[in-house]
Amino acid sequence: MKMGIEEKQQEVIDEFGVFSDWMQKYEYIIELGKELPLIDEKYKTDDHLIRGCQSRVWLNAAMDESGVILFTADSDAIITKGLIALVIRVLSGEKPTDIVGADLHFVKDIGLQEHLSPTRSNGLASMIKQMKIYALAMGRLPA
Amino acid sequence: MKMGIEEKQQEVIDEFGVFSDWMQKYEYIIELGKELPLIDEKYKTDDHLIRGCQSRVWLNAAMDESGVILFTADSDAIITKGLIALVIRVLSGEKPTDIVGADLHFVKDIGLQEHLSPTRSNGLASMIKQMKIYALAMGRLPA
Amino acid sequence: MEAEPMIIAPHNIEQLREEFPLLHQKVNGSPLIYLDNAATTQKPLYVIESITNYYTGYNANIHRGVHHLANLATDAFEKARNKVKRFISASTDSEIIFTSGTTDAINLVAQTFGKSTLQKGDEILLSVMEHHSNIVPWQMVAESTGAKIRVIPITSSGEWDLSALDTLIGERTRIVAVNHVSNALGTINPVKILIDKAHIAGAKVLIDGAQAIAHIPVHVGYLDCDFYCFSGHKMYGPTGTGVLYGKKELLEMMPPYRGGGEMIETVSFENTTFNRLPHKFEAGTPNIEGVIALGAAIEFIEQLGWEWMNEQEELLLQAATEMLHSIEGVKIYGTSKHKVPVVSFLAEGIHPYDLGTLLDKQGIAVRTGHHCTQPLWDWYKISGTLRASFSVYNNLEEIGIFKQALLKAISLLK
Amino acid sequence: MEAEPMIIAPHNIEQLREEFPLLHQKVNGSPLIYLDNAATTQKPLYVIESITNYYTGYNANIHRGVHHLANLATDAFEKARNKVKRFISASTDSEIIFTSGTTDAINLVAQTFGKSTLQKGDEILLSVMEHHSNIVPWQMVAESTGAKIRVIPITSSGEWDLSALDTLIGERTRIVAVNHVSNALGTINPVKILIDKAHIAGAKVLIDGAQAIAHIPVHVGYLDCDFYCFSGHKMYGPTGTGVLYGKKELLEMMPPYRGGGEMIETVSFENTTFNRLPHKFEAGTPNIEGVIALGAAIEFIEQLGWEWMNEQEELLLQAATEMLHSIEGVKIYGTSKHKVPVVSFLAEGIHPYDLGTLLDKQGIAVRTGHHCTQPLWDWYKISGTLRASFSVYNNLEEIGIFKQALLKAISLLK
Ligand SMILES: Cc1ncc(COP(=O)(O)O)c(C=O)c1O
Ligand SMILES: Cc1ncc(COP(=O)(O)O)c(C=O)c1O
Repeated sequence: MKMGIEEKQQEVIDEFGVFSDWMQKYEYIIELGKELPLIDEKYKTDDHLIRGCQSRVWLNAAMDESGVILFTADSDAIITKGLIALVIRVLSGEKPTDIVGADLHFVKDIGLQEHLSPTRSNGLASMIKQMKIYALAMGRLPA
Repeated sequence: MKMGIEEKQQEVIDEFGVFSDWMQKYEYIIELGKELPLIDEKYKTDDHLIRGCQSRVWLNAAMDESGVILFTADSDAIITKGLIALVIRVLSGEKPTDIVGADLHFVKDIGLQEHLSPTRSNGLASMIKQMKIYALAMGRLPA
Repeated sequence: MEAEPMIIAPHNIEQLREEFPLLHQKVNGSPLIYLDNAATTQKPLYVIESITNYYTGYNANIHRGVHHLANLATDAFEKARNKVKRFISASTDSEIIFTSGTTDAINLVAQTFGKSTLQKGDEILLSVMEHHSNIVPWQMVAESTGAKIRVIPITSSGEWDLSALDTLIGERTRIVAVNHVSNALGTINPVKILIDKAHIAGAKVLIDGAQAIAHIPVHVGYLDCDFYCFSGHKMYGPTGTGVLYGKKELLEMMPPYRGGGEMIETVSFENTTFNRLPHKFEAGTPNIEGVIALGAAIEFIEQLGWEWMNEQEELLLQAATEMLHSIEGVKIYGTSKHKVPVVSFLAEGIHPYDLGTLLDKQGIAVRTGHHCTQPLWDWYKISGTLRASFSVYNNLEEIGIFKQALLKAISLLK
Repeated sequence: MEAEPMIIAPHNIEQLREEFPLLHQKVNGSPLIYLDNAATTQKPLYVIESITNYYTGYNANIHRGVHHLANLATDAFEKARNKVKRFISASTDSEIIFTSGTTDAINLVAQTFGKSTLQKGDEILLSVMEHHSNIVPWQMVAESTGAKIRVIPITSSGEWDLSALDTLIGERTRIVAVNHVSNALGTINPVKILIDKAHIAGAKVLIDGAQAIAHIPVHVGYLDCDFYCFSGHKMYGPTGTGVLYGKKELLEMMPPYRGGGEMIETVSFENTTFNRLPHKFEAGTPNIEGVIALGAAIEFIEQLGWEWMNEQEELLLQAATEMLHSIEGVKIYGTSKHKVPVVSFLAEGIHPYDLGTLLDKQGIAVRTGHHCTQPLWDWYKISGTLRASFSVYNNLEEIGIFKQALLKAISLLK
């Protein structure tokens, strides 16, 4: 059966539970960054760029026939890309209302809350905000 | 014999020597302020006003036949007026070169140095400066 | 720490005075009595320590930093913004612009909103009792745009003459800029009435809150003013800090003021784009230390609470007023029913400078002179006053000593 | 105290580090290594204590006060002005204007001198390596006056291409505004040559000294520049302070910038006259605390002395440069022979943000990104770098740890 946002967060938390120091965590994030399926080149435009980040982050959202949103994204910084991969894994494929309401506690739980500070300019917080805005807008479209 | 600037300063210092507290000193200064011969009304104009003071201070300088400078002054604040009276007593009737070179140590010696701070806006420091400027200018005139 | 808040502002004057180290000193041999609070307030330990903590713990330049200290400093800076927002009940953090003071904030509005909207013949409405900082910036923008300045008159008690408003506010009125509280008289002005009238006429309203912010609760949402300005140093905070509140839609449409780092999005020699609010108006490295300490000052005021503060201040105002009335020949300027604890006065036949000097000799700090409101004194046909202004840490005993000192000084000068 | 000066700045790195309490902390489990000094320096106790002393001892609003505290504060404030004057060898205190920072100072000149003298077709000359704070103010005044901006190119080592000067400086050149030291590259620019050439062409020159002031002796009389700007927070002083030096005859003829208290002589609704220099440009309550602490920072630097500082900083620069050269794939941007201790670099194939993040995890604070010099990076065709910038309190051991941390981070990211 398909996992919900909460289960997926738990899965991420479990995965990170095995790491004993920051290096192992970052090695894993960097690994994820390398794996992230790239966004379609045609979306790497200023329209899809998230403002105010040190690293550039492009995000695209599309709704499939079943009414869930599929996110793709990319970044020129690999750590940002790895973090994005985690967020996408948790939110992509979910219904707009679930995305809008999601509390992404996993970032804090795995000890990466520093990346969520709204004043930190790595783009993770801005990206999550943008994902929710997409979900809000798409939730209003006729399914 | 006529006293010089230094003797006059010493005289003022001696006079103040008898006072044991600020009240007696200020009583005396206020007394002096009441006595100061007023400046001729025609000199109470903006031209004779000294800038940047909380109380208004008017100053006039004239050279007599014997080549000494006579100062008259007035202020709307009586303490300022009393202080001015002391300075005039010391500098008026002296030769331009003596005035320019005068070191008015008496203000400090009688414990009123606070009124000499260039940043204090009571006009005493500005007035002394203006007196020296007059003396400098008049010293250059043909006697 | 969150659970049981530290007591930084005890509701007991003697204990409260312990929080202000500066008060405990002698001046010219007498214990200091500091009655120049409208010029600047003293600072509680909590505020002073917030500065020390910043410089010994997490000083760093803010925004765009990836390192730990930069993140701590940025968070603290932005938290202070949020405290200001809450303190004056703005709707979003983006409406809070940090400046170097009230004067800077008013100039910002005059040079951006004013300059870009005023046209020849348009009118700016001020009042007779404005501080120079709320006059000169408008004179400068009036001169460059051809706008005219009109002035709300006052009554002899030092209140706006509201009967004049209907002829003063008209279709050419674009900007109304007035103070919430007069620094020279203490009058609390009925700004809400003026704001509503101005809005009906289509004008925008700037409130100079420099003297209000430490004495009365300010709710910009309720007031519905378009801009509100104040300084940190008059509210137990540090010098070099100030706030401009502006309605978001106005701030959005205003051109930027200062150019530089932080306020840009991208820069090239061909094309520069500006950052979002509030950063668009905050060029260069801000007064990080100061803003964080301003946040601490707000916490201090919030812990004191308006109710307790207003009660204390009302007592002080009444006592000072009665005391001055009891001295023959003393006249108070500013006798409105609605006042903050400020008394401006003259003693008959005595120059304020003389009286101020003899008070200082007795350890009492008051301000003398024009208090940066020359047009007000021109109206009263005097050149200035003595002003005693009180804060919550002043007490009734000080007013008693103040009286004796005044009597002594007056007798010396008579 | 005058007889035997306190040692506030010992000539011994370990003792000197004791004067900087912030340095002694762990970040992410490792001892902090602070290499972001070009963004802002840390503050010695002597400076921090000057703030505490002010607020616990003699805080008051300055100028025009008759009371004791106001006189103490005014004297301290004006003494700080005199220290600045001496520090940069200006000719009179009136040439020293206090601002809230370099950005504020440059905007002041652009909006007063610039706006009042520039005409359509006139030229402003900048360089490719300017900080945004020395670009955007000129773009704004260019837009409002119709002046044009021209740009001095650089060589690949990050130095001005002086061969281009003769075609760039011409009879339409009115203002040349360049930095003394590049914050992004560390280059010490040959400003004297440029100033002389500009003067021959009849142009005025503003030097952005934000990055020079803590590293090299500045003598405005020798340089003969017309304006010189810097910030307190980059020279061991507090945030929210800055200085504009201007030649007196220019400052005299310039229109005022901000209007308000302090900068006026008399105010009436009909006619306002302005105060003398330097007050004409200092509207409102200044950052009194900050200015006094800036004075303390100057004393600190003077006690260290240029000779000792330059020796230490040269050692650090050499060691850092060699260290980076020894790592494969690392490229330094800015390789002039004349540099302050700043190294900007990239590791091949690695985004600066990633490297900066992993350095931070190891306790090392460097800056990443565009460092507010986007046009410079456009010229290099990169989007930014990592920048490690050193101060006198850094030591060679830190450079060793920095190397290990870099190697570890690079191996993780490869
Ligand atoms: C060369 C240069 N100019 C100007 C500035 C702006 O200084 P501030 O942000 O203190 O106004 C900086 C600081 O980053 C700088 O390095
Ligand atoms: C009513 C009023 N407006 C403006 C100001 C200017 O404030 P600042 O000097 O902090 O800019 C003051 C302070 O004296 C004031 O009392």
